[in-house]
Amino acid sequence: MEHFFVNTAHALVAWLTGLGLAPGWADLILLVVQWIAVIIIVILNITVLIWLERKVSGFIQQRLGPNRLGPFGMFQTIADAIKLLTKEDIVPSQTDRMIFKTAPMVFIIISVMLYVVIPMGDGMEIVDLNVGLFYFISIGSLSTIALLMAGWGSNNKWSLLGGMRSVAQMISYEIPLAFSLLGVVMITGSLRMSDIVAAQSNIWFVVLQPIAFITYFISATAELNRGPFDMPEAEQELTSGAYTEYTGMRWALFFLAEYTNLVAVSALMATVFFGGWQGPWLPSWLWIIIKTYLILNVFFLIKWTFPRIRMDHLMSFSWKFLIPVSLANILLTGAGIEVLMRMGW
Amino acid sequence: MSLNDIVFIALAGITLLAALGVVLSRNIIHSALFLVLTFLGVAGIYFQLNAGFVGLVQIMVYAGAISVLIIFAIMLVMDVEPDQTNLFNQSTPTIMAGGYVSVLLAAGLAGAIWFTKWPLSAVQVGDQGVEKLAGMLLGPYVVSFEVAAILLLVAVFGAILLAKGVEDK
Amino acid sequence: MIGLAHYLIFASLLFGIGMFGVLSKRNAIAVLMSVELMLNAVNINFVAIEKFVTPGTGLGHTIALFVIVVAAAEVAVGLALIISIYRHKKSVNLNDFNLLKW
Amino acid sequence: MYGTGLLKGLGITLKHTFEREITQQYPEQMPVLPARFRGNLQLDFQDCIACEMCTKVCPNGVLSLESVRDDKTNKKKLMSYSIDFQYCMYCNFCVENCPKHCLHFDHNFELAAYDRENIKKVYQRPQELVTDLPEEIVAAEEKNQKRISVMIGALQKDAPKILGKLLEDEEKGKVLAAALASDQDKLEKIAVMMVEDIEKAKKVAGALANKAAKDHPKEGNVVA
Repeated sequence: MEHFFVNTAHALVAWLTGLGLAPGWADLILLVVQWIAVIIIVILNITVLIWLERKVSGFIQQRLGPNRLGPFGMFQTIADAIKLLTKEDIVPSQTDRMIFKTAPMVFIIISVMLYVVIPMGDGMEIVDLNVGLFYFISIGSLSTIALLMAGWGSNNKWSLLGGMRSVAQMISYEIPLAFSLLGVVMITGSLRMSDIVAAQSNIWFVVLQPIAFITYFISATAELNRGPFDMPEAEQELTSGAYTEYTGMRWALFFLAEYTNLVAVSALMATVFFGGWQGPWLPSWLWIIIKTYLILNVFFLIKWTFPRIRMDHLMSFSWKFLIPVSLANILLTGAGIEVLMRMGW
Repeated sequence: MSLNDIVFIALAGITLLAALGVVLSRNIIHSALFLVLTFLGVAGIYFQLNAGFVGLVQIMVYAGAISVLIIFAIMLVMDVEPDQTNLFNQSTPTIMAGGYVSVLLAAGLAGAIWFTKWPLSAVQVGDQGVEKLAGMLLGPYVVSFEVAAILLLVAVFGAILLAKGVEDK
Repeated sequence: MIGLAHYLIFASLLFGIGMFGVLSKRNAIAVLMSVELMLNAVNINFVAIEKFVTPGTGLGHTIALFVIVVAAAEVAVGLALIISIYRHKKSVNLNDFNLLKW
Repeated sequence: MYGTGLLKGLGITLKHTFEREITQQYPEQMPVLPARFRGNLQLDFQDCIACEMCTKVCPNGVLSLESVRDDKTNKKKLMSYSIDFQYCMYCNFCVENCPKHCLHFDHNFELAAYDRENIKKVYQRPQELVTDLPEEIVAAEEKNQKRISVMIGALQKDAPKILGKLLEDEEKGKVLAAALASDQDKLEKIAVMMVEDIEKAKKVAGALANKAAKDHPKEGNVVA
């Protein structure tokens, strides 16, 4: 059970090379297969996740949530997807067509690219980059472009305002996000994901780096444009911001990409702060799924508990509180490492 | 042709086309988005050259931050029809001269590069990650590193002061 | 077989495109973007030479990082200047910036 | 300390997550309504003395009734009672003012209907109570019924002629007869109207004839 996926991958490569393919090409094919598998898993996962969020939000408000289609309403998301697929695809006449049409695709591509470095189990990274963590941060920073494209391309004041807001917010919160991960990197001494997981075999980094964890959690929520930081969508003020003009499948792509980002950030959080795939008894890939889902539930709880905060408060919270705190955390971590090294650890 | 060659040709083609898009677009927002594509293509070239960290810095700083800065600035100074924001100079001689100089320069450089005997190293080293870079930046180049940090700080202050303007008292 | 020369020629083509933009564009921001293209072309040279001529030293990567830092600073200040000028002249057309004294 | 309020809020939502749902699954699970909930207005036909207290007190003119006077006992007998529910605002005045307590609201709140006609609720005097009426009224009613059935028979037999006479236009009569041949309900309604109120019948028949002419313009020509 433990090495099921790894063994399958090895078998595939062995079979391909047995057919007379050069090892480089076999690896490339394996890479493509892995990526397609990740995309399929992500999309299936998200259908479950959307259902789960609606269910959890229902429970929080003592409702039942979706319960009409299938057992416990599990087919609700599928019905929604069919409805969105069959909807008329409207491109408003005054939009910047090229930008308008490419924005959702860019967004979803970027969010799927995040999964390349996340270890889904023991030895189950698609690519174990030696700068894995940094890859995650810098690819994540690209999604601002997609939102800006959506906001600009729609040729609509609300969309542009929403796009600008989300970009301002995401750029501001990227800094504490990166800084909070730096503490972990300083302890591990590596940006490689497998090293970070291996360094947590004795103690999770959430214990060693509680401040970093909190700053990461807050800035990740803001980075994902999720409540209570969902300023870019802000239905009541901006009629859903950058997504205002989108309908049908284009809108669904945005929605999908947001959830994809959410899962990626949660999986990263599980990897960096909660010991990754390590855990007793169960197979490693099951552990990371369990941890990710627990973190996702915390995200749901937070979204459905707190009211949206004001834009200027949001920005000043990042610049005047989170960044100094995360910088102080780096200083503290450095001092701690130095002291422990002097003491002969 | 190996896989490496195909990847290089594809990346270089995309990058050059996007760079042409930057220069030839009539809409400056399109130019800026083509610029993002160019940056991403160049980052891909870095990855191919076993410089993963530099490529990621390229993505983060250029594609993630500088291009957003440029787009914000464009939105702040835009007041005409979007399709006429990024025109060429009015006088044809200027364009002609510019094109002539650029083609000459690129051709001259390319020729010089092609006919130069480069002192190629026989050693092949893979991606070394950040350890080597850290050693360089915090070892022999630590002063430059600190100066660069101060430069960034000064630039940020200067940019804020310039963009904010002097308030009337 | 792709070697150092191909990378450098690619960089010089990119440099040429950037130069054409600098010389022939009217919009100040477009000129700034073309300058960025040229800086990128130069960076490719550093990284390519690091790989093919001095592998394993990290020298080219270091200089490339410095170039990126300087480019970031340059863009920030340059855009601030453009915005500041725009506020006075209500234009970003470089042909309008022909006065020698403010 | 900062953040304790946030944690408290999270605790509250978490607590509610595991409490029992208070949603009612409406179509399957009917709500438990309070005793004095005002749903549909019901009338006990038998007890009504046609005093018209309810129609007088109703602020929106929802209620109307027809009655006849029994000369022997000098009492009114209710013939029909209609409730035009679309105007009702559930003020309860009718129920409060009914001296015989024969009006009451029940708990049925599913009052939506597809068209306005169906919102109106009409109580006709039930068959077993008809004998309770004064003789001449019963006789008149029987005569009326007879005339209606005769009229229906005649219409079924020779519709174009009768309708032509009614409309004073033979062409129109033919068209209408052709349209009504397949619609027994409408035919009977027109027959009732012709017996009870000839003017109304003329109007309705005219409208129907025009509509029929519009729907099937010059059918004969098309066939030819």
